[in-house]
Amino acid sequence: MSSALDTLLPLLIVCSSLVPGAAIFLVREDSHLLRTSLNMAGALTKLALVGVMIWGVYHEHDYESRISLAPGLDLVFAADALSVLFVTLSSVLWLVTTIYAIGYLERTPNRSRFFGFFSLCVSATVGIALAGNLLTFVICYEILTLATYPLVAHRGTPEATRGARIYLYYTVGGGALLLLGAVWLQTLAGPLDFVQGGILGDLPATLHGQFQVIFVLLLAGLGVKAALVPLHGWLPQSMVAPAPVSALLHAVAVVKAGAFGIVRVVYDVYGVGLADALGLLALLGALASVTILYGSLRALVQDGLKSRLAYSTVSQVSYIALGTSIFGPIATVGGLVHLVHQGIMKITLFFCAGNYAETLGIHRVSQMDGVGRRMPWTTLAFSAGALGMIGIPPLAGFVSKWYLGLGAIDGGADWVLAVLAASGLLNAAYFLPILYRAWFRPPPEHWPEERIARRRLETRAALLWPPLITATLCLLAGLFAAAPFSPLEWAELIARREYDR
Amino acid sequence: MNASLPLAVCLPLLGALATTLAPARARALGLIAALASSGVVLWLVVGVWEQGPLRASLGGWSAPLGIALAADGAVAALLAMTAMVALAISIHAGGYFRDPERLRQFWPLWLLLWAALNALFLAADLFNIYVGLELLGLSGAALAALGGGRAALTASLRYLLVGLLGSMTYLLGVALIYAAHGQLDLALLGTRLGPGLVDATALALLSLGLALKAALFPLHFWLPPTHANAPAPVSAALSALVGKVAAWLLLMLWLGPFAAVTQPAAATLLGLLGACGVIWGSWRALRAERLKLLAAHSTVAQIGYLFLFVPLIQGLDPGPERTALLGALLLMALTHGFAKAAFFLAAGQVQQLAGHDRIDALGGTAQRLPATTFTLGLAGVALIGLPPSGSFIGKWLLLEAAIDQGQWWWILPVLAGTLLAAAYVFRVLARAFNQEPTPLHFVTQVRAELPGLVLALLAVAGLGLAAGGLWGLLEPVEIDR
Amino acid sequence: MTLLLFDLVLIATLLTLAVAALTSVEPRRAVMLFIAFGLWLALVWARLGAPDVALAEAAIGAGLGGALMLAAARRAARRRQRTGGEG
Amino acid sequence: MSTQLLYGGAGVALCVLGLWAFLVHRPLLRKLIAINIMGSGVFHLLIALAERDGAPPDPVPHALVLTGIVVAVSATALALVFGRRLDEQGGVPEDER
Amino acid sequence: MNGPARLLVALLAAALGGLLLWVLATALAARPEPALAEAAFAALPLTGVGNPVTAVLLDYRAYDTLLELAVLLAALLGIWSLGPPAPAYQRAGSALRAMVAWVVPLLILTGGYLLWAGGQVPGGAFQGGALLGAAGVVLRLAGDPRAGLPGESLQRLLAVLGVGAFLLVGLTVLAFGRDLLDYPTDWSKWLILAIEGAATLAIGATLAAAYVGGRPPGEGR
Repeated sequence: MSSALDTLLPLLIVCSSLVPGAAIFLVREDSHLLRTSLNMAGALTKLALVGVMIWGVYHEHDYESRISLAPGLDLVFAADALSVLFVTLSSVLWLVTTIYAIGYLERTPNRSRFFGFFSLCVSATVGIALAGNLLTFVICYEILTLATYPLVAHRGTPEATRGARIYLYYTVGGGALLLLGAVWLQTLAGPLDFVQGGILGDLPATLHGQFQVIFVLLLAGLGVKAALVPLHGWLPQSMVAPAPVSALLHAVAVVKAGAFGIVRVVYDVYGVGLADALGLLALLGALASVTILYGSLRALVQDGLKSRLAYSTVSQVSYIALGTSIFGPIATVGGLVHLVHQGIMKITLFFCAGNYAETLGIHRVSQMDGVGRRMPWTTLAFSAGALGMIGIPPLAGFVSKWYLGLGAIDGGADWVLAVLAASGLLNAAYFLPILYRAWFRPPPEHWPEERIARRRLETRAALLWPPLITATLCLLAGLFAAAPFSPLEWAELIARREYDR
Repeated sequence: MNASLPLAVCLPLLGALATTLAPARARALGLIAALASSGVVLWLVVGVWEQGPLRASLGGWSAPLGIALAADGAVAALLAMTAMVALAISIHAGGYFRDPERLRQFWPLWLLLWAALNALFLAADLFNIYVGLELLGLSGAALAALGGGRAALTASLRYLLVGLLGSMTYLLGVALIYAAHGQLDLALLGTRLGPGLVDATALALLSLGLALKAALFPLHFWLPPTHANAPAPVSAALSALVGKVAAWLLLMLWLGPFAAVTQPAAATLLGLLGACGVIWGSWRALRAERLKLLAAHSTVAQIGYLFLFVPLIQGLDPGPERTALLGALLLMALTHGFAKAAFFLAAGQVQQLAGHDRIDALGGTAQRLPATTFTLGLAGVALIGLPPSGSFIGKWLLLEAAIDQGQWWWILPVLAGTLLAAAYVFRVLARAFNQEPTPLHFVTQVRAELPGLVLALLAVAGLGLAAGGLWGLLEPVEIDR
Repeated sequence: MTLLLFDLVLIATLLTLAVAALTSVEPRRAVMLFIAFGLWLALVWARLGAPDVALAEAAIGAGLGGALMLAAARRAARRRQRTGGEG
Repeated sequence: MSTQLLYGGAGVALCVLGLWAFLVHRPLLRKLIAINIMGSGVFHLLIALAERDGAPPDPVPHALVLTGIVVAVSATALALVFGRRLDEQGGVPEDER
Repeated sequence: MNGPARLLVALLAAALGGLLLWVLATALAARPEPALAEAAFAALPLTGVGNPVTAVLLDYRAYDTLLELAVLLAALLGIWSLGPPAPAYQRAGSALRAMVAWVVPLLILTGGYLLWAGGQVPGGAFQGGALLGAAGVVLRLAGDPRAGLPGESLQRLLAVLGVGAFLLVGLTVLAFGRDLLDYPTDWSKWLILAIEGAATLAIGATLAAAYVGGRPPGEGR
């Protein structure tokens, strides 16, 4: 492999969606074919490039693109095992979501604008994944905020405007805190390149007090996107966005960016040992546990399907933070693998929710009686996602929870088991009734608003295939968890590199 | 000797003469002059890049008897920004002024203004700055009145009078300096000035005059009505360039020749005024009902940011730390120049299409002009200071220096200003999402929309990602003339 | 001593004219006083050995500037008569 | 007391008088007279500085003042036309400050 | 502005005046010998003119004067952009007209003399130009609405003549590799005179046009 590729590959991966995205803005509103080609070309190119990167990183190849912005400030895109995990997740799910969005937005206005920002959003996510230092992370994190705002506001209805405004209040406020924390930390520790094992461990202990304050600032900034209680308020509000956007927000981009940031800060800036010693892991663990239980409880009482899923996200994403907060490699594996598993499960659920809404006008859980007979494939995919979320083997969610539980025992944090058990029960309590309704209740005379007639397929092909693909991924990730290059294997690779420094 | 320095002043002047003489061909001649002036500035920037700071004496007389022009890296960068913004305004104006008569009046005045801008950036002589300021003030006021309405006339007249007051105050400072030192050349004065009552009073008078023209809080009262009522291309020039040059001169005096005169307390006072400007301007922008008025108030805030740097740079000896901060200061100024010009040009488009610029009633228009709305959005990102704009990096370095030097209180205005800016920018952008029909094409009017879009892109992506080059330009020597 | 006295008289007259011009409410009177001030200033500058500037001040500052202001003062006076207010 | 200080002091006095009048008076014409007198004060100060007790006076301030006079009259002329135009548009230009 | 505020401004202005006087006294007490004056006199032979003020204005600091003429142009363009002039005065009576017939040529002649003499003795372009302008004012007062100025295109030419001559000379010497406005010594006197001549016409025309106070006839609709 040539060295030019080594310094270019991360940048190319970012640009593979950025350039088509910029071009899409200029595409005539009615040139569907050109727009779709640009979208697909970008998504496939990115996937191919990511494939090259996975192979390289597995063989301990170094990839780094570095641009100097100012003295002491470099924009760095680099690849390590952790970034590859996230970058792969987002590239694969982007491809699927793009297909879904093309089908979902058929014959609606303003598609060039939508897909332009959609691509920017993925570029920012990939930038977050590949960020090689805290500055780059902050930059991409803020761009992500900017790129998702138009997507949330896309529909232009008063509710959309309101949801987008609330989203913005939270994220810009959080961004300001993150910025402050990052700048402060940089004045103490110099350029904050992400290094496995952290970079603050060698600094004098007199700074530890400031490190604690900074951690709170950073956590507040990242917690907004990761929807940690009490910073989760925007997430249910932004449900007004079109379904592919919700899928993106909840599974791939925004909440994941927050969770990923927490992982980065704990492992590669502070170092898990120092974070533990300063009591920061305990803080994180407590917050995550509260969020998990709170989110599940709120989900229980939601009738709106998307709101229930939204609160479920609040709860599920904190598993990642929870895994991070337990000192020990096994819990780390559990948290990291959940980053992937939650993504594919939740995106399946949102695709299905979108299908119900788009095909039959179903928006509430109470309207779902018998929907499994009208839309069996969609409901099958939904069931796979929901059961995975509860943690039924052999689906993906089971693997995450298993490792989290093992890690908790290994790390001596037995109380986590109680949280896991309670959360699992709550998950079951809010998902199983849906499945029961969908499969076992009789369908109504009329669906609320049947928009897509039943022909050979239960709905448009572009809407049906994506959830089926991701549901299959849920199953495969669980079944073949031990196969090489599976998410679990990769998470173990990361944990190994993190702890066996 | 580098001919690009005097030519940077002479070519726009020549263009002004040509467009005065042949008003019927004003647009063609004006565009040629604009291109030529930009070309010369490019030559100048290349010269500074390769040889470091340039100095050209005029008339064959060296200082102290003669007048010199000087360009270091900072000046080169500002001149380049001026040229790019001015070129964009020149192209945009052709689409903006529907009345050929107005266009004929616009061109010579506009080129005179451009000449004044270049002259002031290059000036290395205290009295020469006075003449340049007058040229700037008169041509600026005349341009601002081209809107023709009563509000525009009233605002321009006030602008003219305030400008005159500022110049006279400045000139009084010059007289005191001449009384004490018998010199006018800045480089020579730099070696003579020192702490003491006379120099401090003179600096105070010079600063007062310049602060009036730069609209530094609390001397900003005249700016919003003037900028809000002028024709959009003129507002763009006034906000992005005219205020900037006065602020730059003030900062240059403080950090350059008068550095030995300034005390930390005075620098803190200047920073404090900047902080008040940031908060007050942002707050008023948030409350503004009209788009151009919002932009004008935001200019008050953006000028304020520049002065936050003074207390941080003042105590630093020359070295990498100082250069880094100086670059950050410049980056903020440049980004704001591009962004605010873009914002005003876009606001002008909206105003022309909608017939008004009331923010609550913008919705449909914004949706009908995707490129213009996009411009507003990008410029807004730069005004807020979100990445990847240049002002983000500027703010990062500013915050870093504030924490590093233990002057953490400067964090408050920066963060408050950022949040307020986000609020006022998104107050406008939120109107762009509605259910009105959309046009097929992204750009509807190439000549009127594209210049602003390019400027906004420069502010957001160009300066953000390619900011490293700026320090390359600054590297050899910093402000010293 | 006489020279100093001469200087003092020059300056006192100059300042008196300035104060008078600045405090006159009636526009035409104010402009007339301003012109007188300008001419006197030219005289003072001639005393200070600056004949070039004295000439310019008399011709441009007092002369043309005054003429421009007089035209405006005539309009202001007319308006004052119309409205009767301060103008 | 030197000639420079005597005349320079008069210049300062004129300046301050002009400044005061500029700040307190609202009518355009009075403001213009005020700013012109303020300018004359600065010019006067410069002329006084050029005085060199017997030696031929310093020509540089003289030239500066010449430049200043022309600039001042240009600005006055422009401001007066602004005022007239406002007049013609109805109302009193002095109602704004 | 109400009473207390006026008083406050007056007090502040008085305090400022006191401070400035003190500063001035301090500055003058420690004043260095003005180096510029000696340098200006020493270099006088190189300029080809005998009047040191003219030497400063058109040679040492010619660039200032160039910008100053640009200021004059900007003011005129601003005035023109504001619309047509106010109506002229009624035609003067015969006695006044007879006086005008005397005064105007006298003013023009004196202006010309001042320009010519300015090289050696007090006088020069500004003073000469001012007298030309004054002639225009007298003409307008006597009822000529155009103040003796020519038609639009010629007026535009006159307005730019000063800056134009400066730039022509300045850029020509620049093209020959010298500084801007660095006149060759042998030519210095004549180049200065030429620039001054052009500037005189421009100043005169501009001041007269400013007095007219509006765009020349024929422009616009």
